[in-house]
Amino acid sequence: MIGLAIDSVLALGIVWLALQTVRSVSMLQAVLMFIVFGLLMSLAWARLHAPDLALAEAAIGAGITGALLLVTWRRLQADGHDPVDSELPAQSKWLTIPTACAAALLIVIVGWIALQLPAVPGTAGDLAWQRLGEIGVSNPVTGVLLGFRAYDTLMEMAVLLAAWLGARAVATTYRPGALPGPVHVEVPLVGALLSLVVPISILVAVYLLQAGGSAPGGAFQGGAVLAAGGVLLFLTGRLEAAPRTSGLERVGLILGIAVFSLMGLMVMATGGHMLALPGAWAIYLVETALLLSIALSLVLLFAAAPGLRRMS
Amino acid sequence: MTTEALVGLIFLPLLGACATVLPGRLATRAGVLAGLLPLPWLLVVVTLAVVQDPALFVELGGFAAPLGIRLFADPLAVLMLWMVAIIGGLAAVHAWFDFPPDSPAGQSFWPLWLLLTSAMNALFLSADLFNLYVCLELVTLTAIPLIALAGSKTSVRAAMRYLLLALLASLLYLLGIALLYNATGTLDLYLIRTALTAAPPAAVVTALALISLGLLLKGAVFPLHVWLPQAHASAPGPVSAVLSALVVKTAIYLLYRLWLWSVPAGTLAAEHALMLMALLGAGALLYGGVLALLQERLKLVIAYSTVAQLGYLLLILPMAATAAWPVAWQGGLYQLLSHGLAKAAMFLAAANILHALGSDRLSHLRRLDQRQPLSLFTLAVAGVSLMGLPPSGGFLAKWLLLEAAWRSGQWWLLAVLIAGSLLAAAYIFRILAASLGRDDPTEAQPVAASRSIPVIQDAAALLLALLALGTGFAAAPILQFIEAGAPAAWSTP
Amino acid sequence: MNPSAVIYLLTAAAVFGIGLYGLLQSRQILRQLLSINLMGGGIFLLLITLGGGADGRPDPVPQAMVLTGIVIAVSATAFALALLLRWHELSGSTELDADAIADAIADAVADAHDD
Amino acid sequence: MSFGWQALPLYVTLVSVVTGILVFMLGEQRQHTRTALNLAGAILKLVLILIMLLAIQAGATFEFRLPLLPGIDLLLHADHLTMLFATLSAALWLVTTVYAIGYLEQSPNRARFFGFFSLCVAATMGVASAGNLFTFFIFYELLTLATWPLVVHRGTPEAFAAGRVYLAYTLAGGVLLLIGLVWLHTLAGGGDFVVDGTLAPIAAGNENALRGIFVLLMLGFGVKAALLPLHSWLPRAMVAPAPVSALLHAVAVVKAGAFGLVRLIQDVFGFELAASLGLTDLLAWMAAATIIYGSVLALKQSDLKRRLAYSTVSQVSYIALGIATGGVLATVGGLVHLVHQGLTKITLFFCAGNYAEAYGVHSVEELDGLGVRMPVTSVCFTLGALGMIGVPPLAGFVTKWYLGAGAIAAGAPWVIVVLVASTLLNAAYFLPLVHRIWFRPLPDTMAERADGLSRVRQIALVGPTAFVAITALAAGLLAGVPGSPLFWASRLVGAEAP
Repeated sequence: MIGLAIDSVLALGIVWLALQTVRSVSMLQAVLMFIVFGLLMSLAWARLHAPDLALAEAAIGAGITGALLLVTWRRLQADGHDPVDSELPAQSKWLTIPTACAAALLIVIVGWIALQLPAVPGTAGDLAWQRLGEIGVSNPVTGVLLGFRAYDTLMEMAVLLAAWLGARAVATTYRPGALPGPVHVEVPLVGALLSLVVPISILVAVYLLQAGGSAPGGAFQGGAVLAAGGVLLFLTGRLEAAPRTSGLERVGLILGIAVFSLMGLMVMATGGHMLALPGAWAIYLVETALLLSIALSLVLLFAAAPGLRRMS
Repeated sequence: MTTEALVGLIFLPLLGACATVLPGRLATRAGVLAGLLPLPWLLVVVTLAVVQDPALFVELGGFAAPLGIRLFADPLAVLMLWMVAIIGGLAAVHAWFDFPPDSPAGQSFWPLWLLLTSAMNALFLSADLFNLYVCLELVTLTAIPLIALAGSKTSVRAAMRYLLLALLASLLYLLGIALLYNATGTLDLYLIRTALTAAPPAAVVTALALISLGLLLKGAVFPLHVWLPQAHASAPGPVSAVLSALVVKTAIYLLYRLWLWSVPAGTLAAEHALMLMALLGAGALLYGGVLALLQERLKLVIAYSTVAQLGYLLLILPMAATAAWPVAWQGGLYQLLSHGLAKAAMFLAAANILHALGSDRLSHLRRLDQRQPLSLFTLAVAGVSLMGLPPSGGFLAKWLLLEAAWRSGQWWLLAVLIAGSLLAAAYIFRILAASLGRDDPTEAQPVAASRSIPVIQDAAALLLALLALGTGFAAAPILQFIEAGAPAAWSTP
Repeated sequence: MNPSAVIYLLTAAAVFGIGLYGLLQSRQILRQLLSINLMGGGIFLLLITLGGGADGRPDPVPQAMVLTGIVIAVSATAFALALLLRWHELSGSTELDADAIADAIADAVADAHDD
Repeated sequence: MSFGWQALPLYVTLVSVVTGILVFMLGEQRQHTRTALNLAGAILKLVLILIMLLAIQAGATFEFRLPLLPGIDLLLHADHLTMLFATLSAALWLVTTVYAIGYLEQSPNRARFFGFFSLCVAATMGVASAGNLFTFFIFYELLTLATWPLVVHRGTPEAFAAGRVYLAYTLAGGVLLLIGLVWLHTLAGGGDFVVDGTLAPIAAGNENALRGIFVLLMLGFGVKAALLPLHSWLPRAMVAPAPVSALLHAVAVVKAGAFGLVRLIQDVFGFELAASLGLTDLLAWMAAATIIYGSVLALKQSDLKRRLAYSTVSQVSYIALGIATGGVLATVGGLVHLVHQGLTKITLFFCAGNYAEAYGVHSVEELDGLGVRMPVTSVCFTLGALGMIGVPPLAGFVTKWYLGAGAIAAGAPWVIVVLVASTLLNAAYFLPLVHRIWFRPLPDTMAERADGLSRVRQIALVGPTAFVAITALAAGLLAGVPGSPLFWASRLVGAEAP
């Protein structure tokens, strides 16, 4: 009963925040609402027995996305104006609400039907539970991500790389040297705080990585936490934008894909199946590489710069 | 060998992309060459294997579907892969000069290009609906920055609009997948066929509708094409070529897979869905054709022509329920092939013209036969294929489509096909007429002399046009190859 | 049927619908991106709810799919924001004008003159 | 598929393609190389065709077959009809090339002109040697493509307007043809051209389908053959340079259409079947109407080239009329007119070009007294005009004689009426021209002008004119001699018709 009450409050909160996100006149408020929305979603994931998602949503969905949105908002209103929606022609306004309602209704109906269905036997999920032992980890989500559907994870890393490449390409097209200015404000105690937070974020990341095998966690959550540390260093001016991507950064960006693919290819070359990781050690090795690439990509995307360097 | 070749088609460009990111002067060149050059050789291996067995599966990680993800190669997939290798390859040759690997522009261009190649290969080989979602996103997120690389305001605007709509389309697709997985417990494109008959029709129909809507949006099918013309017209030449010849086709390809492979024949009101899509195709053909006729810039004419020509690919769908299906299928795929080659040739030629003349406005093209003879020749030869005049691949495609329409008794299709071809003739000849025009004596100064462009760039465009022409003579083996993997016609109840 | 599942189903539908509304009614690119992310959130929620999340024995496949989806969403958003900044830099605007066709023609004319 | 000696029709076609492509590649400046190349190509082609002629006499057969689609081949072969048309076009190409070199001296875009000129002849060759309707269609459409740049060659707004009209008609005709072909293919498959056709066995029960197919194909060919009411592109296309007009009217385009009609009746349907379905009557009436209508309109034209164009509209339909009337004599008349009309009409167009180049003469009134100034051209023009009218013993008379005799033999005496009316009309629009040239005084303005043609151009222009005029004369005078067009046409019918 208490659970139901929590769910109800959570659901109402989520819907309200979503509404605020699209209805707030102030764009800053909309972004902030979206970040809180992400945090509530992360609670919802926890309630839905998806702790991996709860961690990922908090770190990536709310954390990194929120930071990206905020910093973009900041850069957009350089002239001091919060971008505000101009009035739409009446005609299109008339159509939006019925369209949205119809879409929501459709989902409710279909979902309702789906919920009442008897469980389909032999789904991919059932098989994943049954054959988890073959992977060498006990967290089924990690098993799916790095085992049964490892290929998805690899292509997803390629998506992340593409996003960074794309962001770099559009940011620096034909205007080398133009870099975003620093966004930080130095406040007393920041140094002390940082010297605490950054090591903690590294620790947490490592913990999440190794826990991923048996408990909630993994490369994505760990990578996001590590990225959060990097974002802090950037925001507080410990790191600044560099005009070029350094060699180390280049290696770091592709490390995840390269280690993952080469491991897979090696297995195939030695008579195994493509991407069949040979045991837990291989999973951890690949996950470490993924974590580093994820963290680095996210920090660089946040900084909107080709590279980073220590503040001189 | 076959497994290795299939895997290589995806992973070589992927690792090549990684290499191009690495530091060092040689890394970019090495990455590009290693990522692209071996593809045709791998394809030869795959093609030979598919000739033997027209339905090749490779289980990644050794996990059988529905648990694992499978790669699937059949004649349709191989045809698409060849198009990626040939069109993408020649466009890359063209791009080598505009985006030299050592330059900052090249540093931005080549990793994205290789990732796009890898993503398209992966997409054409994937047998898993969710993996296809990831592939679609990878295609989108590599294609759009490539558009924006043109750097102009128009191109960034077009990229932004394309991105928003593509993300929306992906979400619709994902929502459909979510419903389908729930209803069937599998994500495998080929296993889902049997599961779908047992699933609740309401959920499945909604899911199919959402997926199709998403794909129609990504495939710029009329009336969801609004993002395409500016995006394709404002991108750098080789990118335009690949966008029009390959990237939009990924969505059409998935529509084929979904409706002709995954949906059990003749169920779930599929005839109506296919007819609806064919009507959209007819609309695209006519609307795109008329709009192409009204454009004042060469690249926009070509881009609207893409909107129109995509229509043919949907027109064949209702014939799945008729006896004319084998001919219709051959015609559709031949159109896919010949349009890809011709359209890529036209975009590359248009890029050369834009480079050489500094403008691609039709009114600035006069005396093109003296200023850019090879580009004009390319436009003309590719145009012949596009209008479906003989001798060209486009002609054979249209012949097959007409024959199928006739045999299936779909007279409205016949009329649409003819009208589409005549519109194409009108906008192509409009370009040619503009190119043969004289200097206007009343104008103060004659058009500027042209800048010279590398002969290889001309050659790449011309070669594609000649290939479009050449497919007019090489149909027999290609059609025989396609025939082996054609989806079965629905037995009419 | 688990009542929690119904609650989350309704939530998912509402969030998707609100996202769609936001996408359609706003012309601010930033807001449209927020809306797209909301829609994604709604879909993820639906996927997990239908995947038995409320019943205690969750299906790991949808969870993995959503995890992948979240990473893809952040990637796409990050690139979209970079593109938005570029657009802002070029046009001084944070929206894609409704009258894009007229603008495109103006652009085309301007380009032709530049050349 | 064999690429050996058997494939000679392919090579004859390719000679012109290669010439065209090389001319494109040479560029504008290298005039002498281009001239040499053009002449070499034309001569080589003529030689190859003569070799083929001799070989066929000796019993050789030629065939090149390339499968294009399941059940559809690209087939090039050489039967007697092929040789009739091929020899005509190869010979006239050579002559027209010489003429064009002189005509276009100093004018811009010659590389483009000669390139497409060659491609145009290649397409004509393909039309001539096509062994089935599908192949015929391919080259027929190629002909459209290759002639369009020639029609718009001058690049003026009028030229582009004419080009648009030309395309609208020919592409629409192509569409009709394509639909007819698809229909025929689904009904009967892609049969080769065989004397008397291949359709008789499937005719029972399919009469209306066959009628529909015939009408579609007839209209498709009728556009290029300028059958009423599909003719009006032809007079407009007169904006093209004179050699183009000459070639369009005498050899390539209108003849391709007429040739298509011949193939359609003789080698696809077979005369018997077409007649039994009432289709030959339809064609005969259309042809008759075109003959009269074209002549009447020619009478009204004051522009010399337009008058000649309407004359073509009228004269080309003699071919269709002869074929549609049927019987040995009328068929011979129709076929021989393919050659006679070609020779005569090219003479007249060359003359018109000469007048225009030398003195800027475009309208009929300006011809007054030019016989003194340009005697050779004027004699040629007179011969051509009389030949067209059908004054014995010139070529036109031979045609009309056979047509008339054939009509009586075939029981269609109304054809005689058409012939007589047409002859009177021909006389009415040609004799005044001859009268003006020889019997009107040269206007004073003209008398003061110096000779309009340079020496070189005089040779290049008047030489070919005289040559074709003499050939036309010979075709009529020596019609009874072995080797004449009449001889060939008779052999064709006698050897192959039942």
